[in-house]
Amino acid sequence: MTLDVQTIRKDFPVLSREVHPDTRLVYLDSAASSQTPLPVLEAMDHYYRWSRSNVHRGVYRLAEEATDLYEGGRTKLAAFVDADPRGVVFTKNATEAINLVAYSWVRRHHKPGDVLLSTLMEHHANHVPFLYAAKDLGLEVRHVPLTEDGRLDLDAARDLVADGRVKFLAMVHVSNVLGTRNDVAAMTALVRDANPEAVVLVDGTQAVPQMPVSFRDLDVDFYAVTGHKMCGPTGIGALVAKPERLEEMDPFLTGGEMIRDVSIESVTWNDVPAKFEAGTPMIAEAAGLAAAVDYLTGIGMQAVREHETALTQTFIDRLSQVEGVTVHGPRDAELRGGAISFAIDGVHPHDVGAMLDSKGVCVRVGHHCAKPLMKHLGVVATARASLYLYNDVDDLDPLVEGIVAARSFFRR
Amino acid sequence: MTLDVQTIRKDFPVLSREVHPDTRLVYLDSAASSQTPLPVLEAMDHYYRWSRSNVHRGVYRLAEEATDLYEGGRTKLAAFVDADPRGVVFTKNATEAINLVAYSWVRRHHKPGDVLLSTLMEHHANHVPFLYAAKDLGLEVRHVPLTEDGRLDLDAARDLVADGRVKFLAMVHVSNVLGTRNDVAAMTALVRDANPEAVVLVDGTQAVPQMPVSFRDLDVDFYAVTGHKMCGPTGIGALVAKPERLEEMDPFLTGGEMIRDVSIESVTWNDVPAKFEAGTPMIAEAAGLAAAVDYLTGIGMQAVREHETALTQTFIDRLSQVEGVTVHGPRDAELRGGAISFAIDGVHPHDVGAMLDSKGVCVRVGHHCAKPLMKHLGVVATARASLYLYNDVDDLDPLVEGIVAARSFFRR
Amino acid sequence: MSMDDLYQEIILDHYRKPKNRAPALQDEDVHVHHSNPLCGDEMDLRIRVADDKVDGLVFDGEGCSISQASASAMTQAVIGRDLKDALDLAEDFRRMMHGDEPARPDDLLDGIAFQGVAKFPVRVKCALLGWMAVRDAIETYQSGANAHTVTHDDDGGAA
Amino acid sequence: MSMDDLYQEIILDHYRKPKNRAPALQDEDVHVHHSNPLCGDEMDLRIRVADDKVDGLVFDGEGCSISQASASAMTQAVIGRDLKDALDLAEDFRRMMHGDEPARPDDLLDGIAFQGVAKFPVRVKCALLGWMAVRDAIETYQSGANAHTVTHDDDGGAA
Ligand SMILES: Cc1ncc(COP(=O)(O)O)c(C=O)c1O
Ligand SMILES: Cc1ncc(COP(=O)(O)O)c(C=O)c1O
Repeated sequence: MTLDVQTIRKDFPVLSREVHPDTRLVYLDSAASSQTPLPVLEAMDHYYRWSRSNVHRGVYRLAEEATDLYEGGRTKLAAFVDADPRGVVFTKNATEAINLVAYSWVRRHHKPGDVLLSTLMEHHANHVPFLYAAKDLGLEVRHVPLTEDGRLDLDAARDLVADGRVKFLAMVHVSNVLGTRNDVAAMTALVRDANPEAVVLVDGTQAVPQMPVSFRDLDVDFYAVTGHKMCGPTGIGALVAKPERLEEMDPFLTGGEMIRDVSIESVTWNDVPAKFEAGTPMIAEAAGLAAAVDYLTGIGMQAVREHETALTQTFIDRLSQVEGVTVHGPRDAELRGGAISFAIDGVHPHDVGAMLDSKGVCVRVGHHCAKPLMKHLGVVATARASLYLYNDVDDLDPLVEGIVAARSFFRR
Repeated sequence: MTLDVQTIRKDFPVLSREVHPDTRLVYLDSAASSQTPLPVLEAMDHYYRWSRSNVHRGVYRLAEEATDLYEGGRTKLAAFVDADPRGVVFTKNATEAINLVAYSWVRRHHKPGDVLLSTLMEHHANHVPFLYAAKDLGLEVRHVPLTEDGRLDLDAARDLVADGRVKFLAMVHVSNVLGTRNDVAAMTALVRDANPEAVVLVDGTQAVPQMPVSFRDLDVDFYAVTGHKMCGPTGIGALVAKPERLEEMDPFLTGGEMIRDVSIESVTWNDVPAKFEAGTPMIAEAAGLAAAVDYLTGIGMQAVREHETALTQTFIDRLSQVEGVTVHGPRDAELRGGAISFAIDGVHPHDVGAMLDSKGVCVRVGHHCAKPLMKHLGVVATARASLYLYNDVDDLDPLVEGIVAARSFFRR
Repeated sequence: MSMDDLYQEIILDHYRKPKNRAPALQDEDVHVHHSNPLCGDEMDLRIRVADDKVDGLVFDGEGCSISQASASAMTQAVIGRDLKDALDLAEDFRRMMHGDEPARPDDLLDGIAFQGVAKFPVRVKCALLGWMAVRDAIETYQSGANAHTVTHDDDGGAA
Repeated sequence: MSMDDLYQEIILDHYRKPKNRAPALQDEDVHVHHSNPLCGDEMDLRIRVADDKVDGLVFDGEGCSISQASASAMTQAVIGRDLKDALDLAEDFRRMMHGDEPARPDDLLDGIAFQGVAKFPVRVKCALLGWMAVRDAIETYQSGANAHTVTHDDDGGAA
């Protein structure tokens, strides 16, 4: 299965934009945010033009249509990640999904003496909420270190859980910096062997856009997703959870839509997942996300995965040959997703980014919201090229040319 | 100043839809969610088609454009409500804005013995978060009762604050059920007279779409706003605050974008308002909200207010004459916004809604997320017609016809 | 929403002249109170059991035409049935409200007139209220209790 | 982003051959350490004051070409000035970075070459790093202290 990238690109108008005269735009920043295909824009536009209204309990047609679009988005996303729709809570982004877990699970269930386990390759979204909770509650946080080539050090992890005090694990499925695809099953087994009650949250932000994901097979408690990296709109994400787990939990955000009954003294909560969705939800965004799921399903996630793996390998191999370039993370594309961080000897990532931009190449430079990982790598920042279904080998030359130019321009 | 409603309607495609054959759509549910004018859709579409990327710290052009759109949204909204942009925190809706205050202010500042003051006309969004916090923390919540005609009973309020223990006031600016415009200055003065340190949150969800609002003049600490009721998109709202107040507060949601520095042990927060915006924000939505603000500013909020006041008066006067109809809330449109709740003797609101829908008239029926108020009114639900800038007197006849039909159809 | 699809003549008849609507039932075995706070519907349902059959059944309450009519039709379909059989019929009605073809259309009597309500998602729970109350009343009886109060906003999946 | 707008020849010269870049300063009065964690820039700046004038000034650190070149140009513009005058000049530079016309273009010396950076919002804080560090060093001196560490991701408005 190979993707017909030329055809796919037609669905993404910005790829035909010439930011600089006569320079093709090469978008290599999908790990920050993917482009959005036309069918997604049309789905949102259609809602706004023809079915605009609020959801739930409206007795008129527009409100029924809006409700169907919104709940349809939930059903579609659930099917896409192979989960029960009752466990899909819409949030504004993955960060809110993780905070929901930090507030409604961690802060309400853990006590001093409990240990939270995390890893050294987490995005701040999957690190800071637990650090913050740990400070407030007096919990301990431990971090799984990394191997030379940027994978989780499972032997070290085994030592970290040995005392049986680890009650909660937060780990990333695919790293946004190193690209590493983590072995969730191995980590989960290891943590649950030491403590069968341990609860597991996986940050699937970078995984869901890039490969088939089955929440059921992963058999974890929580899984965080974001729309804007998977061809969907901004402003929507989701916490995917085991419904039983949600049922045990107190709510997080409270207000309209999430209550069953309320008086001035007391309140009873609605059923899950509504219990966790307070206020007017992201209606257009859910319609857009549904269209994004349809779009990706139409192409086929297995095909996306294969395309990316092959392309990532080509990029890594070629970049590694450029003088002065060091690629971080695993070398074997099978072990990773499409985010490729690299350093150029003697040139600051900011300067690399500026040079690449002048050649129409969009990459991200900085710490990628993963400061602890930067520290581990011994760098202050990296440049990162990240690939998606609209990228192809023709995007490699402009990248390499830009890197070579940056090196000759900036090297002292 | 009168609005040219016929011209305005052209900006709202759905108003030309015939949900039922040969029946004009009459949208009277703007208090639940307003329609969205074309310039707002175009602004979002433009972002998605041509500047799609993540905000902040991108060194390439698209990322700069996205950042400008997002931060431009903040500046525009700040100007629209006459506030300092440093005090404008984007949220997904008004409910999240209020929860931010409940978590980062109330839960972190108040102790048993402290009293939270609220009113009997609050939307659940401005009631449940404080009830929930109060239960967890052992705080007392008091509620300002209402007068016969649905206004805050200020004499009773004075008694409620007399012991000086009221530390926090949460009140709605314009009621989504009764339509009542509350006198924020009077309530604030009363509370601060009893306790100069009292902190005030006003729920401006229904006020901002309908009348000129100056946060500076209101001189309150917090003000909650939502985009989807003010011609803007779904998925965005804002907490407007005094920046000093935000500076005193710990963050709420944590993760990327909101930190200054972080290690595996510790974290320092970013400056306000970034400190309160974790994760990838609602970028397209901010661009859309900016366009909504431009749209409303172009028409003029004073003109909107005058149009609505006149129209509301016409509706109330006529509805009150229909046999069996009782209008809730103040009779004088000067004292209110454009939400008109009414009861039809002997007919359940659900049945009213169904009959109206069959005539193309969209109203909301139910408790409008204000159960304590329903209880106070002695009803289980009401039907509510709510007006906005695309409504006009020609929308009154279909409403009245539907009500008369419902009465003859359903009355036993 | 077409008024005719939703408000069939049979439904309106039950609404205007409800059957077995009463505030009390002699020798009642179980009384349940169900409310749907989101619609503001309230229902009191009383049942008397004899020989493991529904011997007496009345409802009372407030609600929209659909909820009142459906409860009325329900009482006619259920009175005289075995408890187990009545539970089965209630389940059949519930599934019909979710779009399935009813397995026992004849036994539902006038209840079948509510099939069209399945197309109006917001009204489904109105039509279900009486049926879910009777299900709960029977189960309460079977559990040996004599009263139960349920607050719900759902499709009968929870109690 | 046009490379030429951003990386003027003067800037590149300062980047390739920085002035007053050194890890130590004899008889230093104040040492400040500024870092911008979001860019990963780190800067050590040392100052010696004599007669209320900037008598010696060196910087050292890591960062992109803009931050390093701007610090280099800054040292040349500031050495020898009255403390108050230097603060004023730093403020002039800061305002230039926010799009204002500089009031003292000549006094900024090569610093004027950074005017174009104002068009690149993400790079503004790079250009400001050295200037904000010297401002802080002077204020630290005036307050009677001899060292200060600042972590920022802003435009010099906060410390
Ligand atoms: C008075 C009032 N407050 C708060 C809200 C909640 O707004 P949102 O649903 O956008 O969070 C609403 C809208 O339903 C409202 O009418
Ligand atoms: C690995 C990872 N986790 C979490 C996030 C946060 O996602 P969002 O910004 O959509 O909340 C990101 C995106 O930046 C990410 O790459």
